[in-house]
Amino acid sequence: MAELTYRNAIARGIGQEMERDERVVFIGEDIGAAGGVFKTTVGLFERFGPDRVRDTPISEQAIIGGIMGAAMNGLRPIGELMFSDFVGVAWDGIANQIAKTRYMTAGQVALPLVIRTANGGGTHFGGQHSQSVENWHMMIPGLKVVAPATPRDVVGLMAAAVRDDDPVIFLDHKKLYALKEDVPDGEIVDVLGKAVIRHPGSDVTIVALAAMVHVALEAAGRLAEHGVSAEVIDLRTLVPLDTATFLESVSRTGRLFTVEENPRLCGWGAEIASIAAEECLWDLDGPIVRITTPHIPLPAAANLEDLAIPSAERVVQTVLSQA
Amino acid sequence: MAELTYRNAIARGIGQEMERDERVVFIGEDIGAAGGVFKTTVGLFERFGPDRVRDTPISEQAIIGGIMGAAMNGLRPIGELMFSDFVGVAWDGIANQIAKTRYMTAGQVALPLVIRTANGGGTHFGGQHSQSVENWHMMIPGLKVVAPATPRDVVGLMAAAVRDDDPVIFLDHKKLYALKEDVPDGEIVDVLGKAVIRHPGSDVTIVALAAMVHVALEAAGRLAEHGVSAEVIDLRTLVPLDTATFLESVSRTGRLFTVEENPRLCGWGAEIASIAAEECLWDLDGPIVRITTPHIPLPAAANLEDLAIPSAERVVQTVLSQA
Amino acid sequence: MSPPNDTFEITEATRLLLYQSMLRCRALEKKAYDLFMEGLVQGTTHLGLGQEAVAAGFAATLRPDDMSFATYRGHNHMLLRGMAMAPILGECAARANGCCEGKGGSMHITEVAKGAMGSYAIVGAHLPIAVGAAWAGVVRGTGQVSLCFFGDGTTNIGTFHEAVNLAAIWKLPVVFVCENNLYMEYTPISAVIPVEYPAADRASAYGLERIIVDGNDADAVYQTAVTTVERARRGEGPSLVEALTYRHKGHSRADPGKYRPDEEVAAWLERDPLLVYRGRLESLGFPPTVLDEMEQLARAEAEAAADEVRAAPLPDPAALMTDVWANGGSEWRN
Amino acid sequence: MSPPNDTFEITEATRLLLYQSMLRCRALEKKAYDLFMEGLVQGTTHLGLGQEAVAAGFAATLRPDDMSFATYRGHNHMLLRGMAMAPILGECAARANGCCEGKGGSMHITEVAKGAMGSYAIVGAHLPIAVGAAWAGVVRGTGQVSLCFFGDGTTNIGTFHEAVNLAAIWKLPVVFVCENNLYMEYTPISAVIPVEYPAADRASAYGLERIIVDGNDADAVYQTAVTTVERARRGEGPSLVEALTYRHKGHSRADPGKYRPDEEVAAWLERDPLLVYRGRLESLGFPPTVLDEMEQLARAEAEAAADEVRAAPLPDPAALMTDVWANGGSEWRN
Ligand SMILES: Cc1ncc(C[n+]2csc(CCOP(=O)(O)OP(=O)(O)O)c2C)c(N)n1
Ligand SMILES: Cc1ncc(C[n+]2csc(CCOP(=O)(O)OP(=O)(O)O)c2C)c(N)n1
Ligand SMILES: [Mg+2]
Ligand SMILES: [Mg+2]
Repeated sequence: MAELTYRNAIARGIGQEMERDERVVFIGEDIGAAGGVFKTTVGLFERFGPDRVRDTPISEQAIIGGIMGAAMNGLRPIGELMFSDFVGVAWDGIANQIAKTRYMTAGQVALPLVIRTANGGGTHFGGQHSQSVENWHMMIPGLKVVAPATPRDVVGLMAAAVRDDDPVIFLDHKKLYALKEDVPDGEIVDVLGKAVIRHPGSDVTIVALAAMVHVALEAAGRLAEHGVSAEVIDLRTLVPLDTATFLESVSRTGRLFTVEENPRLCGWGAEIASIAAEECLWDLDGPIVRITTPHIPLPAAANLEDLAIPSAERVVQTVLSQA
Repeated sequence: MAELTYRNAIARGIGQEMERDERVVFIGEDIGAAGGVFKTTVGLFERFGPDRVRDTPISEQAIIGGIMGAAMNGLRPIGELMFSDFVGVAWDGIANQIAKTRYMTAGQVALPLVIRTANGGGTHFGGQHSQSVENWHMMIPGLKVVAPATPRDVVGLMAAAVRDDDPVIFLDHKKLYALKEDVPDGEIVDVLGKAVIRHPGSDVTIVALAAMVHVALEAAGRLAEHGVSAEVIDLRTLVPLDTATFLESVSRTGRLFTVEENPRLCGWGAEIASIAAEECLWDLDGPIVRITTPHIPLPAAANLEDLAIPSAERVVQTVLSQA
Repeated sequence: MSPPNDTFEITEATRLLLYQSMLRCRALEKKAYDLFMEGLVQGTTHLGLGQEAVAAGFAATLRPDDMSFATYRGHNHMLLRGMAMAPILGECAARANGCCEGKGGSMHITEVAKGAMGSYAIVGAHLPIAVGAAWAGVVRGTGQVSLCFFGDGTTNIGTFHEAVNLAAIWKLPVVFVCENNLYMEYTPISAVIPVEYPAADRASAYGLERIIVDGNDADAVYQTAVTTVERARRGEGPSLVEALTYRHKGHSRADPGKYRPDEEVAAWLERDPLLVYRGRLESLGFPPTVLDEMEQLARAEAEAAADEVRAAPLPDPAALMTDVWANGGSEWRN
Repeated sequence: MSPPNDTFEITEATRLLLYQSMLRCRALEKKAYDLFMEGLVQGTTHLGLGQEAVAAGFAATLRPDDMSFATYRGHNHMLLRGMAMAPILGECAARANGCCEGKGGSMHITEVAKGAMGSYAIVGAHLPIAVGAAWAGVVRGTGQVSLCFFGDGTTNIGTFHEAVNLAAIWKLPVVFVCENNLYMEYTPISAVIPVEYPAADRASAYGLERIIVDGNDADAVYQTAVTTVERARRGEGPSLVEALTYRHKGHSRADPGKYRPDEEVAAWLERDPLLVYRGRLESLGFPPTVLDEMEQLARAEAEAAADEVRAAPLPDPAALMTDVWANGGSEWRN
């Protein structure tokens, strides 16, 4: 057991899997000698060498197409896109090729690959380097979507992603890179599709993901001071989606809130809300409320960005206003 | 007043606007001399010439970037992507550049442009030529999204899209090309953001879009035979979204169903459901039910595709099972 | 145009193989055409009639574990990797006997076990995929070569540039084959490129040799294929080949091809690769009766396959919800 | 490298303008650097220190209605279109006085009214945009030229290929300027291209001339700029220019640039475009006192701008919800 940052957990998770299985390879821009522009991949190049850890040109379509082809021919590649906003440049490869090919070939083509990318805002990089794009992927049948909230989960979910025989989008959150926690030594392997209750509660259910888990936890702490007992659920993966955990929670609390970093329309929060509105409507004691970034691009200015992304204060006020 | 097909309405709508405003230009693959691969743009090249109606190489990123640049320099361009699935190839241009640039430049950059594309399934073209991608765009702040259900609306909403000073995604539906109706002569201009009640009813509200409007209408007819009075709302545009019309309807009927061609997760149906679950929960007499394509890529085989996309029969059975 | 490489002789057996391959392609696609006419094909289809020499010449050089990637116009390439005709025609007709059980459709003919790594419906998408597959072969030390076929129009899309560049810098065993049939869908390629040869005139941008071959001459294609495939196999990196050819029909089922001048079509029909090759074989002394018999066999093979398709059931409705995931299913929730 | 075009003389006034332009760029970006050090810049920033000659040489040839498109490393290009320093530094610091009111940030310096058509943060995105803007100029008959600046690494992304091709076939008035500073972020360009010159060695793929210029020599850049911009203005189509240069600092704020050999850095610092040009001006007899004074003025301008930024308020919180739409607002529902 030693303290590990979320940032270092990324290299640890990838390293754990590359050590175990020589079919695991890793490509991307500046991931090798440079150790990644966020220093999330430091040491991998030295450990596994240029055949397995490889810098690419600035050619995102080739990275994504490349890992797809590599997965078709016996490897289990991980491809990095430096910022998650850049999935836009390679979206055909992700949404039309990788996601659909197994189905369209009636199961002939296996694509055990991981697309890893730095997601999320709060770092004042402006509208094209700060997006949360987990919804873009959740919307596409054939993709699994993972977004860890803690260093330990980074390692365990990375292992699960690499071992999964389907394409997995692994979204680590830039804002969390400096987050530390004690993480057990040795191999850590999770399963995809298991949410966890990070904070038990009985009055309201708050469902969150990635950086928003910490916002929700802070809010839960403050809500307790107001006499509201909030249960905080960390979804951890969007596909597969652990509906049982939040439905069960809502059936106990009667109130559902989602805290989502994404712009408002058509997000995972809407999906959760819709599932609840169909499947546990009679358990609800009040409206389902989504707390999201407004439906705007993210501004660069720190004060504006802070206003845009849901804060603990906003969660607290929203929950209290509904009480 | 003369009969007009949905297919011909596209050229009529574009022609109406090009006639009126010489800043309107139109580019895309095979749209010129060939009149479009679906014959939706026949005659425009002859009428407006190669300066204003222009065939491009197979370079979707250049088409999308090109219309953005043209809009920045005084034109009001329409860019065609042959099939809506191909937005994936140009997604950075659409989602990161076109959608965000006005905001990121604090309003300096005006982008009065239209992206027109053949959307939707039911034509047995397989998973990469049949998608409904309106949700992909609804999710992105800064884009307006239009999806007409009738020939008249094609003309009127095309005019509204071209005249709008914001980027508009105009999704005409391949399955409707042969649909005919009597359409008034002369200029037709609609406004964006107005839903219409296509069939009034009092027991349940069914919200639909584009091809699904016709499915919903057929279902409403059959439901009437079962004694269920269904109100069918055609959203017409997703952004801006006419929430007032469906919320008012639900407040009367107490039941909300959405009929959506898209794969299940995070669609406009989820957005509608979430808005209702937050804003008119107490009006609901039962769960909100989304009827969608399952969360799968679309299969090519006609019998499978027909099973996948919501049918009138499925709508009828779903509504009856909830009654 | 580079003269056919005549540093080696083409054997009789190879010649017969090339001819047989072309005959089989021709028979297959004519039968696909017949099946539309019978109303059995509901979606679209893109035929390579007239382009058979390219498919035949390259296929003849491949090892079973080599990997071929093609476009929607990929029936011939996939067939010649060893696929049977019935699963190809069955997929065009989206029947249960199709190679993708009817879920892919005519644009996605695939049989991975045979190295028929798929037909891709979005222009340019498969170029980087072919590159990645080649890279995996290098990492795994398999000696495989990746073959990537695409059209003239594809040279203008971004993935072309990214993929060829990546293959070049990583010296990967990929042979990129541009089948220049002079047209995209309806628009002539000459209207949208600033050079004469869409692929060959761009080769130098990737440090590659300029290679143009008569794509209607199976021998010329074969010789180019041997050279470039061997080069790839030796680890000397990719090649970009431009094969000049012509499609006899319109772009797809919906297109009668009226935008092409009659004389142009007539001139190319005279250079039909099957006619050209038949003439060559006869002048080399191959007996016409043998050649006729080969043609009969190809037709019979196609007819038998068509019968299988006609008899094949529609896909099982249960197939709708299978094979999204590796576990065989499509569940996204617990 | 092409020799500087000496078919025309560079006037004294132009020489002073070029030097002044470079001094102002240098002063601006040093000040941007200072502002980080003071903690006023919260996001990232990418400086063009060392690359000023490219910006100066091209800007000196433009008409007010010409349009310049640059990358995140675009402060210099935008400044020299006539932007004031304070809105640039203000945007780097995301203050209310920024040219985008703090909503864009350092990577998006823009002032459309001045032809400073923007700085683009996603590699390659602006190339087709610049092409489209040029096309609109042609349709409208304005005679405008579109200038598009980007880095060596950008030549490997798909939009480069699509955009240059489109400009070439439509003979559009675009000058593509690749500032080859030898590195992408951390990786040297030589590691990821199969040719020597990432842009110039690809020009022929678009039927364009191979143009390489010493990007640290403002005169050479200016002469190339005059030639290529005039060519565009005459309707003779685009050019693709490769300017060889070097960034003095790391890629961005976070990068100390340690991956570059010390000797390489030292050699390029000796060829600092400002040193080179100062030397030339002195040898041509321009009095050092005048040159010193120009330098003082540039520094004073930057210092005054920095003071404005230090005094500027944060963006008004209300700005969060404005300017998504042309109506000034952000409502997506009725
Ligand atoms: C990205 C993309 N854009 C457009 C299309 C539509 N389309 C299909 S085939 C085709 C023409 C392709 O021409 P070429 O590459 O020459 O191949 P050919 O069909 O002649 O074999 C076009 C434009 C597509 N499938 N994908
Ligand atoms: C599509 C995309 N991929 C990657 C990046 C991250 N990135 C920003 S700048 C840069 C290097 C660009 O190198 P070059 O084109 O040489 O320009 P320079 O920074 O040297 O001026 C990279 C990889 C990006 N912004 N966009
Ligand atoms: Mg072609
Ligand atoms: Mg560079």
